[in-house]
Amino acid sequence: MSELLPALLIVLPIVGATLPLGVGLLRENVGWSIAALVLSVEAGLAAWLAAAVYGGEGAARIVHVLGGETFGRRGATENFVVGIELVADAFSGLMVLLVAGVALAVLAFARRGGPRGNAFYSGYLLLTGGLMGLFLTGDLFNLFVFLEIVGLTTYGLVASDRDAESAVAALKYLVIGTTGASLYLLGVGYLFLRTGALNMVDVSRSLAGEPEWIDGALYGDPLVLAAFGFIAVGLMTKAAIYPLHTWQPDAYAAAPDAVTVYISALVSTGGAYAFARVTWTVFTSEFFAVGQNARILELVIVLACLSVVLGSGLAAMQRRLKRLFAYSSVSQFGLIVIGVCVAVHPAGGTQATRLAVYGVVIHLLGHGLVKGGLFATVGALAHGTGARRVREYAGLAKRRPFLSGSLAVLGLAIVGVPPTIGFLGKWYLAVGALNTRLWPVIFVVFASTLLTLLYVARLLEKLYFDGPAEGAAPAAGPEPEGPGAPGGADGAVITDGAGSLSYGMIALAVSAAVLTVLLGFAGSALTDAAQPIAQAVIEAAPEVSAGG
Amino acid sequence: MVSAFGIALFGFVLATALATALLRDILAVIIVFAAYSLGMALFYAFLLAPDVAMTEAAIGAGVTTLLLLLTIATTVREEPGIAIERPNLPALVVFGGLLVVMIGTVTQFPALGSRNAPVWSNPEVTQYYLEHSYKDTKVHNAVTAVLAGYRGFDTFGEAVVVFAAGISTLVVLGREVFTRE
Amino acid sequence: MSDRQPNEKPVVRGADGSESAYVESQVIMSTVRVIAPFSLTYGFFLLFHGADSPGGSFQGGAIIGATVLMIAFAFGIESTRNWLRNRTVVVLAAGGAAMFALVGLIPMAYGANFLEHPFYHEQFGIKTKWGLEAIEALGVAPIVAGVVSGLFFVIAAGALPATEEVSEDD
Amino acid sequence: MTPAGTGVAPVAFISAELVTDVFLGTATVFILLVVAMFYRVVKGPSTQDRVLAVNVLGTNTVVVLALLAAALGEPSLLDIALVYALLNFLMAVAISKFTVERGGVL
Repeated sequence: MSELLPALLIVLPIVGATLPLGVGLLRENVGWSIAALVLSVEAGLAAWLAAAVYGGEGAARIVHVLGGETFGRRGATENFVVGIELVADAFSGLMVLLVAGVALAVLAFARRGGPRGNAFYSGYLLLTGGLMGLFLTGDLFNLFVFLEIVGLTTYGLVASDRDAESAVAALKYLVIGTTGASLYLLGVGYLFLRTGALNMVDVSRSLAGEPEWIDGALYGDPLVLAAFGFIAVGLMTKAAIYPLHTWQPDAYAAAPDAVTVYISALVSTGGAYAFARVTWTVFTSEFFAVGQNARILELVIVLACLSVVLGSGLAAMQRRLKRLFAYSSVSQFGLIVIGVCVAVHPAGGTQATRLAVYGVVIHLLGHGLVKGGLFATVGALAHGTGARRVREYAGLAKRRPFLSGSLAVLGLAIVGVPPTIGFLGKWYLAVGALNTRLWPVIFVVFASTLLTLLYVARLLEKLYFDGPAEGAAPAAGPEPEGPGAPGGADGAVITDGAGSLSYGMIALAVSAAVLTVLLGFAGSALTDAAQPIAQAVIEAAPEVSAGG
Repeated sequence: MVSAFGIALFGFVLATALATALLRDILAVIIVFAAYSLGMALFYAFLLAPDVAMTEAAIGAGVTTLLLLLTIATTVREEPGIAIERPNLPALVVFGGLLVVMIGTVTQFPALGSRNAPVWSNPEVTQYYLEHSYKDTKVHNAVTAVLAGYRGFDTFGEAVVVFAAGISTLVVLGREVFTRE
Repeated sequence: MSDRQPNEKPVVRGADGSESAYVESQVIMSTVRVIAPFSLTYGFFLLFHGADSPGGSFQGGAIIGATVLMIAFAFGIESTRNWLRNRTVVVLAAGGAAMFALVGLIPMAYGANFLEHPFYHEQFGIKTKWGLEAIEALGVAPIVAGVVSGLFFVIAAGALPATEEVSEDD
Repeated sequence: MTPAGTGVAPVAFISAELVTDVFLGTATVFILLVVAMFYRVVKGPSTQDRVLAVNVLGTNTVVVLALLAAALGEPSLLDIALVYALLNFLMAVAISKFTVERGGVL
């Protein structure tokens, strides 16, 4: 029965997405209720899938062969897959849980704060279905299809405020994101040209030269090298790595608050996951051990390091909260990409790989949670008080103790202060890099932590130790609805609560903070969950199979 | 003769692509882009991919042109001061880099129509389709058998992409068009 | 290409003259009246004949959508919208997506896999071929036709001003 | 390339290759005409010039497709020609309405 779950997880939100429009012919504003219903079921299914994956000894690899015997995998497993497979393993199982949880939680925010309308919730459900597909597919081309679904719906949702700023941001995202997806497709095309296969495991086996109709490993083939280059650039665009990050701050800052929470937690995570998946599962560490191939990896690491440093540096210079945390995402995804590369770098031993994989998995999960929570808190504070800039946060702690508290906790998690999940991820990444003896990387991680501490501390100082300065009172009232609205008009009256702050928003922010700390204590459980992935990367096995 | 035709066609496609990139007047660009689509459809037909050619003809030349025209009709269009876009330096650098990579790798491609190309010769995917698609589906067009059968989920995804494009447009334009009748 | 600028062409602006700009043209109207039935038929031909010759639901759906566009160009968008009610477009697009998923989901209800067409043969004696035809004709084609014509109507109608919907009612 | 299915029964002294070559050669000449016509599309100067030029391009494409179908022995390419003929008309209507009505396509 659990073999059916991967397909159901993808199809259910997509079917759900047709409902708000269809039922919308009869009634208005049914979108939220339909989305809540569908996503509750979805969360249940995701939990079931996770239980099936992690329930037994080690981690199970649940495969759903689309089209069944005839159109999917025929006969013994040594044969290639003729159709498409969905795979839920230790890696995707965790991610699916994250998607389902965040999608459901953000609805609590969107009830009051989000854009309304049936079309919006159709897009929201489509995005969820697309992300599920992105994390569950085991096919390179299918991954592209889901990248497209995720991309298209995200462009739409970013512009759902329909002010000029968000339209421009969405357009920029559209152009850059589509270019990235096209480059990825080009890379997949090259791989297909060389191997004649699209299934990730089959491509990986072909690259290793396993099938008898391919003579020898293809690791030195110029087409395969170019394919990795295209795929890496394409997916790094999606994950917003310097210098391909330019779409991200605009998109995060201009999108409606609920959408920012959602896309900051999941969309770039999808890009980073795809990069890790392709690097680890399709190319494997053996590809990088051949000849000078590790140089490509080092080039990517250099870009990622730049991303880490410049991301935190630019974040420290921002005045608007949403922009600040958007740049911080650039830096965090830089860390994740570093981890992905370190894990397969030939200079590292088994231990380095293991630690780096733990770091990537935990940081992907943790960043999704923390960044989503941060944007939820910032959004809730903006809805409650109208404050969107750092200076408007002066003394807010007294008026909004819960939200300020969760902002503090989540901010410290971004810095990497124990005992939060942010600390765990960063710790494993740093120790992994240490084991590979990539000293510049250690320095970069350290520098970025200091920069992050700088802006988080500044924020907390404003929040807790600054009284509301005269003349710099937060702009309040219904006026600063759009992010582009001029804030901080002198002598504006503080009307506490612009009326749109809901208990759902506060609950979301606080529970994200609590979960961040709780998971910080669950280090061993998380590394256990990530253990099969690390094992597969170490063995350069294309399949993440039961823990061994 | 085959190569003469191919070269002439390639020249045409290249000219249209350059004109699309460089012309400044949007209306002219849309018309030139339609011509580019014509050329691409011919190319696909020439490479014996009639399904792709037909899609390019229907979507690229027909529907896209109309939707683009409609879009500039409902928005403000500025009069360009210059006829030809002046390309900017970073874009040229990126373009040049991509061009070098593409030309460098294209020389590594298997020859056109080569029977040894893995895409064709792979006995467990392409050859499998050719052998089994009729037996499995009783459909004569192997392309349809692959699209709707073996890789039906991709087709599902692509159909959802089209649907998502529609939804996104509704969201962006803020239309609940369909609730008011 | 010379630097002489082709600037003598008529200034074309569209911001103000939106929906009222429609001008009846007898030539176009009567030509479309003749051609539209043929192109519609041809769209359906492609759609149903895709299993045996190039073409298929995607192309067929696009031609059907293009026929609607053709009619709209000739007879004016407002009157076409009234004739082809909004409901039709939604039912086509959303219904197509739902039908596609449904064809895939029915085998799953019996424990088979998603889109496992041979299941229909084993369980109900329906040939595998009809499963393929079903997702093409009931799924892809309506989505494409619906979205193409829907996009046309939505873009023609333009964006609503941003203030109208971000009201604070709940 | 065999001209099977072209419907052209080769006379004894005309080889199949020659027939293919003649069709392809003619198609090549048409492509060169298309390139020449494309100058008008780019140059304009008026939109009417462009509309007319792109319409000629479309018609030429239909001819080339038909010639290709004969040369390559793929009658299915005629279907594409049919699609093209239809959409070419639509495109011409759309662009000319756009021009005549000063931006109001509606």
